[in-house]
Amino acid sequence: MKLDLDPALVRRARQLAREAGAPVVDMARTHTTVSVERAVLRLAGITGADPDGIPWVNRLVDAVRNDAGLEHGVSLPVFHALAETGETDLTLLAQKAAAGSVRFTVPVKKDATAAKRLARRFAGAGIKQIDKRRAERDKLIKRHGDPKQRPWIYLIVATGDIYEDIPQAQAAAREGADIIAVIRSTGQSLLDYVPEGATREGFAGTYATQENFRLMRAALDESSKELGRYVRLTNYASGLCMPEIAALAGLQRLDMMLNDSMYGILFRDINPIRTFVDQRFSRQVHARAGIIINTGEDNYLTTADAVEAAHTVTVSQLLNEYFAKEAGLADWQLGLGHAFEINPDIPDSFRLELAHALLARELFPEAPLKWMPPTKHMTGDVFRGNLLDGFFNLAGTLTGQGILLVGMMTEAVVTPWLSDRDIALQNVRYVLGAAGNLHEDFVPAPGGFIQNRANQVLNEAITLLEDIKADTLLNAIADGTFGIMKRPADRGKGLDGVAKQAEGYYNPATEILESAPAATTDVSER
Amino acid sequence: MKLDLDPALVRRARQLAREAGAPVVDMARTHTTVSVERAVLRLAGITGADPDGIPWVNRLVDAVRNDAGLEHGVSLPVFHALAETGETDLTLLAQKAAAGSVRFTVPVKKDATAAKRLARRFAGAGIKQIDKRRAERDKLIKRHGDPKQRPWIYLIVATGDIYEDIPQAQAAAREGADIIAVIRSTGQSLLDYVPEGATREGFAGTYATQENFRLMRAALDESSKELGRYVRLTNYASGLCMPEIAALAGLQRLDMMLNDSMYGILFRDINPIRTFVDQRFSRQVHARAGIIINTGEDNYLTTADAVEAAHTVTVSQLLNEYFAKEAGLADWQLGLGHAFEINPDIPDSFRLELAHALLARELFPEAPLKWMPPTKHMTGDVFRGNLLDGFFNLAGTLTGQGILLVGMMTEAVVTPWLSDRDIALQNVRYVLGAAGNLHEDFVPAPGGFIQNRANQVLNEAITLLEDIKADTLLNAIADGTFGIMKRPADRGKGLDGVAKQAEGYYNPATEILESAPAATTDVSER
Amino acid sequence: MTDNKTIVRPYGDTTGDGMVQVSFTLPIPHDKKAEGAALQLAAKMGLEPAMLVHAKPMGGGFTFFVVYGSVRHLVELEKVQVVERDFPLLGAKEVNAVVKKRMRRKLVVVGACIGTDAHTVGIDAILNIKGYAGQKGLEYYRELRVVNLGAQVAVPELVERARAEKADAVLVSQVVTQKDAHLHNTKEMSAAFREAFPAAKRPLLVVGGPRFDELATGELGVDRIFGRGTTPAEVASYLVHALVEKKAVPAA
Amino acid sequence: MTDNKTIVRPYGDTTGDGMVQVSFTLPIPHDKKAEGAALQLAAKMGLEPAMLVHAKPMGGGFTFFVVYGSVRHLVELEKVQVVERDFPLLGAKEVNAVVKKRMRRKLVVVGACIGTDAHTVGIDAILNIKGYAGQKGLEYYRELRVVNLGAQVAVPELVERARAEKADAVLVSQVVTQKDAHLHNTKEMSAAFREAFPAAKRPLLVVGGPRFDELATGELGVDRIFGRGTTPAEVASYLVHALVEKKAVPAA
Ligand code: B12
Ligand code: B12
Ligand SMILES: Cc1ncc(COP(=O)(O)O)c(C=O)c1O
Ligand SMILES: Cc1ncc(COP(=O)(O)O)c(C=O)c1O
Repeated sequence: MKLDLDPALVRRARQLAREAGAPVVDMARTHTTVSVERAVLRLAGITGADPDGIPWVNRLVDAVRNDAGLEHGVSLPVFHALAETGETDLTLLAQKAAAGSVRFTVPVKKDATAAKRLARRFAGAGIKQIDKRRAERDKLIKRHGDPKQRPWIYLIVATGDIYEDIPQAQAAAREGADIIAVIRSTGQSLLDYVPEGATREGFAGTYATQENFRLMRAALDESSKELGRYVRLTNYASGLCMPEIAALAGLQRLDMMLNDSMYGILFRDINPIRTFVDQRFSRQVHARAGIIINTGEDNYLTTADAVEAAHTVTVSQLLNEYFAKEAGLADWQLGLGHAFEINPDIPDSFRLELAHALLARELFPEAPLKWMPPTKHMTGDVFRGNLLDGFFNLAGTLTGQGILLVGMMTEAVVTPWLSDRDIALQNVRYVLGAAGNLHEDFVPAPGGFIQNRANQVLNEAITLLEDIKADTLLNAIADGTFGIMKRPADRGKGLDGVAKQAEGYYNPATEILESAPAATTDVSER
Repeated sequence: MKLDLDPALVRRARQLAREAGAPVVDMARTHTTVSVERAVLRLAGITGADPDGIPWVNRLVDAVRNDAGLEHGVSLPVFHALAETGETDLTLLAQKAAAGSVRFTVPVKKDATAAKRLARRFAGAGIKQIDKRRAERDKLIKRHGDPKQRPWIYLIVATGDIYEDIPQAQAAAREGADIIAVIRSTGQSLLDYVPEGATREGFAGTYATQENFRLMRAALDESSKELGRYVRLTNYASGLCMPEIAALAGLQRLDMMLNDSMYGILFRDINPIRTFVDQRFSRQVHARAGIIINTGEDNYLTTADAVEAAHTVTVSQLLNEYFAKEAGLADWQLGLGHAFEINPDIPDSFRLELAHALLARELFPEAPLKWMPPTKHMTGDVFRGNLLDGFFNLAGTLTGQGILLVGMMTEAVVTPWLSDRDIALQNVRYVLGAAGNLHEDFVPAPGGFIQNRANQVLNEAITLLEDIKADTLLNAIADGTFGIMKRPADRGKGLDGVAKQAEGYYNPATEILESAPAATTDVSER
Repeated sequence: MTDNKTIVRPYGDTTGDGMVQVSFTLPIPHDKKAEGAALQLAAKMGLEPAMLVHAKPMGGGFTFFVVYGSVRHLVELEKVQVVERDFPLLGAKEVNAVVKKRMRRKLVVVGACIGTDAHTVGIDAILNIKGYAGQKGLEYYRELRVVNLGAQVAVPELVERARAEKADAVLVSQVVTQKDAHLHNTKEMSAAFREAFPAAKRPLLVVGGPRFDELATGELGVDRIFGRGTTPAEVASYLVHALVEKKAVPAA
Repeated sequence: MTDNKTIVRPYGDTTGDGMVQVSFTLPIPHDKKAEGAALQLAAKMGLEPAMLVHAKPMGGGFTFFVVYGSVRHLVELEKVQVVERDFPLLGAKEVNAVVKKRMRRKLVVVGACIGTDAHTVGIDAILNIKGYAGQKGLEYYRELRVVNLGAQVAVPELVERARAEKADAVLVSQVVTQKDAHLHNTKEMSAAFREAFPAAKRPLLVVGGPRFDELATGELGVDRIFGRGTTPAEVASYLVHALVEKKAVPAA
């Protein structure tokens, strides 16, 4: 440990995060959302969309909600109706419901017991599918192997067209990317449904759809084989459909998902309660699927100052860790985010970065931290941009980061071009090859600049956590604590999709996820 | 000391260099060259060129040599003739000699004594002029100040046209350059005369002329005033006219000069004896002028491999140090060269660079080492080039180099453009600002990769010095020890300009330079 | 450098050398022919002679090139078209004074990021008190009333709020430019305002973002475009100029 | 990627988007007009639309620009001109065998860096035993006699040595290109050989260096030009092809 942090302080920070987060977990346990319910039905096998592109699952949940409300969950009414109508396929049921030929009620007594059993069977089949995918991943990793080096190299594609994304992703993998993230089209996170099918029309990103997931995963399976190295695929859970996308990701064997407990609130103005409820369910699914989550603390530093607000990143990481563990995620699944966003013109900026990065490393020694490149202080000066990215890469390897999101010299200009990615990977290869072992000679001076700065940030984080605990997390968010964004609990998008659970609320997926432990993946292999 | 070098080994290396160099010094003391003699006359005040552009000093020395040979030096014949003809101006004497109206003889007895006295007076005036320039420099440094940071930032201009060079140099100074070097036109070093006047016609560099020196120094004096920081000027002594250019540099208050004991031999195929003789005299002049010399070990790594040949750099630095001190230069005047030329694709290349750079730093703790950027492994990929330059800058600050020759992303493409220099300086500013204090946290692991490598290179250097001592330096050079260039002592350009000194050889400049100590410059201010 | 040059060429290291650097990818595998293709493109761009200094195969079917060379084109300074600031730059005090004296009511500004764009930092830089580049934002101006709707505002919603707030000016930000999203969104917005308001009542339409062409007002149907590095004072001064000083009825 | 495309455009992130990156300096101070001037130049180069993404004043009278945009030009692959290797690539053994069998004497090669150019690494890469890119240089070929004159050889000296050595081929390297030094020196060299030798007796003239246009043989008066990354085997194979196989009398 290079920072000489006081273990008592670290324990205290973690304890405070638990105390600040607990009320939010209670809230999440006692509410549901349209998206949680849709996710359950997706696990239970519903697919497809109506001719207007509205998924049948949305049509079905809307119908149930209309007839029977949301507060009991949709599973009881849906599976009761399934049994009643004698259907065996949820999609057909949804179509009937859309045509007005089915009505939904909350069953009671024996009917309820029967509906529960059916629901559990259907949802269980989906979860078994996820388990199968996870086992498949384990097998492929065994076959092709993990990347040889740490950090793993993470690269973005974002053409808007899945059929352009695929060759670009494969080219990137060939050039050394260990992880491909397909960025989503702007605006998708505010859609209260998940689009269907292969898509070619995104803006600055490609829609997250089950089919796009499948196509890209298949392409990267090919690449993995070609390259003798399992290439991971990432997408985004965050947004109004967090639980559903998590389910689809599990079903299509995605390997990592952007999933932050507060990103949607802060950066998409999604209602805080909606987000916390969705977040918990989606993380339970990720836990089961063996997916590594990526949190979004880096974003705070695009709106707030990276030096002034450094401690808010630490606080958020501690909260994300708490929520994640509560949802069943293991340490190796916690891709906690942080970023190289200090103004490069301030004195000692690189040493400040090292201090912050090392603090995260030492606070979360088992987590595959996700190290994000400079964006805010990137400009159209692409020559300078490539240099900054090089120092970002250096900071990543000097401080032992787990996942390196590769920075692009054109950050301030365009979504990455093919050549930008190539230049960026070459940058990473140079830095890791030339200086990948330099951490051996990187020894922050005892009591020196780096140690002092790290300790200062930790202390500021503890002070802030004390305030949050006293004031509640929801109020802290309302006050603009994170990323200077003020988000009151009674505002934001998607609030009307939230319901407090009634007595007798039933969710077969939660039941399974909370009872059976997730399939064990040998952590030592990660 | 970060490398934990064995002081006994270091002492042994230095002792061996002394022993290997001594015979060469003896040779230099007992020979003269046309250029040494011309330099004396330049100090004595001769200027100008004939209508064909051949300097009067060349015409005069040729005439003297014709009439009286070179082996007594030209001073006795010239000042004897001056007294005889009643002239008071050497240039007029040269014109007369060219017209065939003067003949030269070596005076004897009283005439010789009189000629010596006259020669000493004339040469002494030139040296006094150099002393004045040095005092002027000291005053200006006191007034404007030295650069605030180490390393000093060294930048090249090379348009071929002094009037394009000037604004570019001033722009560079404004952007942060502490030292401006005007690169010479290709081919000048093989001219056996120094061109005259302001020039606009160089290829890949601008001619080194007294007038160009003057123009650029005046322009940088302006810049120094504007910027509140004394901006230094560098040019090249190496080549067939090393002694003369050294004299002109002293007279025009240049601040640094490229002056290597072997560069001309290896890279310009100049005769070894000619070079060693010229080199010694030119260094005596530099010592007097308070000029910092820059040696050329970096060049070896463009023809030889930077890892395999690392120890040849160390050996050459030790030899350059010995020759320099013998010629009267102080530690603060030894800008010993080395370079970041390791193939960036080999594993741990950056750590190897750190090991080599730190070795030089610790072997020569008082010398302002000159750290040269990557050139050989630069390609047309300018984006990668700027990144490599960034890591070069980082190595420079991590290992405490004294003078940083700023690398250009277009190294493999063109002589630097205005914008290349701007981008390069921005790179330097970023690295020094962001990581300039990182050396505090750079502690090569005891017994680790960096320490081992440095010790290995030192040991290889000692072995090579033992061989050289046994075999003689001239033979080692003939065998291709340095830069894989084989240069026998009886070959190469300019040999016909060398003469063994005869009994009674007289050189008023050497006499003054070797007797009176150079004006003291407060070293602590450097 | 004299300032009365009218024709200049790019400058590498000598006046008039015309030197430029270019890089691009061609969707063809790397071979001699590909290098020839790169040089052909350079020639079409006017590089003559062109030096192909770098060629790097990427993932099979693509090659990246770096080319240096001298462009034959001349830059005719007299023909340069720019949107020069055609109004005086006022301080906050002056802006307040003019509004107070001439409008006798607060000037109402409604701002938003429209479409799916969620980049609020730019519009916030102009509107929030905190401001930008050391200048306070428009919220700081006593005589301006600022309604900042934030990110991802739909056009109909924007039109409605503009009407409800009786906006004098509507300020729209667009940062995402992939597939010309910023142009499409802006046109949709201006068309909606034209449809919803009679020409005389339409609020002043101002759009901003780092990648706009400031000359494109006509094409986009807006009154003014602000680009990279705009400061709040420029915007405030423009608003006063266009709404108060000129009392201009914006062109329909 | 299919290989029978005949027309392509630069590729940013989508087929056909035409995207390129350009940077240059204009010798004018930075202001709006300068940015307009940069865009004018970009337009003349065919960027449409062009995004000016970076402008940096340098030392008063200069501004550096980075521009991105889509070029309208099409790359016509069928019209690409290149010097394709029009001879078989032989191994050292084969070269030796051919020379021995067909010439019945050693093939004589004289090499030099001419003019003031002292960059010998390139010609040494071709000539020295050590070679280049894992291939041995021409000195390694038993049936070739190589005379390497080294750096900064004057043209008259080269002509004399070529005559004295009865050179079959003269190999000249030129690396410094500032002010077209390489072109001037090469033309001077080829003219001197033409003057000194009758057409039938003139040695084959080969020039090489990283910045030559391989198509320029006619203009420079040489028989062949080799560029960046040439390997010894290519040169040896060419010499055998031109001097032995073709028994070609080089064009005068
Ligand atoms: C910060 C940032 C974010 C933050 C935004 C936080 C927030 N609340 O705004 C976060 C992290 C959330 C984010 C997310 C995304 N981003 Co973003 N982001 C940036 C970043 C790093 C900086 C932008 C910025 O804040 N600039 C600083 C401000 C002050 O400058 P400005 O916007 O130019 O504004 C000035 C002027 O233009 C003008 N101005 C601007 N608007 C207006 C309006 C008016 C009326 C006036 C008068 C003036 C004016 O005045 C301002 C002050 O001078 C840029 C990269 C970069 N370095 O530029 C990418 C960038 C803009 N993002 C990009 C993308 C693609 C995204 C995503 C879509 C990626 C994804 N698919 O997930 C997401 C989703 C966002 C969405 N739905 O829109 C791309 C856009 C590519 C393109 N050209 O199309 C960029 C360029 C990065 C990249 N290379 O990929 N991003
Ligand atoms: C090494 C080097 C030196 C060494 C040279 C040592 C030596 N003995 O050769 C030293 C340090 C001495 C040196 C000095 C100078 N250099 Co220098 N140098 C370089 C450097 C770093 C590498 C060149 C090299 O060796 N390349 C490797 C070889 C293998 O590649 P190549 O030459 O292209 O050769 C290949 C092909 O072109 C071809 N080829 C080449 N010749 C021939 C001939 C034939 C017949 C054939 C068939 C093929 C062939 O085959 C080769 C193998 O594939 C370049 C920068 C760079 N990274 O490119 C600058 C560079 C070439 N140098 C440059 C300059 C300006 C100089 C100086 C003039 C600077 C000065 N004023 O002091 C001096 C003086 C040199 C002089 N008088 O010519 C400039 C030239 C700028 C220009 N385009 O005009 C460059 C580009 C650096 C820069 N950006 O300023 N240099
Ligand atoms: C945690 C997290 N989720 C999601 C996103 C992207 O969200 P959206 O798709 O809403 O733009 C980000 C931004 O990069 C993020 O950090
Ligand atoms: C010590 C030394 N002298 C001189 C030169 C330049 O020599 P020339 O002017 O002969 O090219 C160099 C090369 O950079 C050098 O290192």
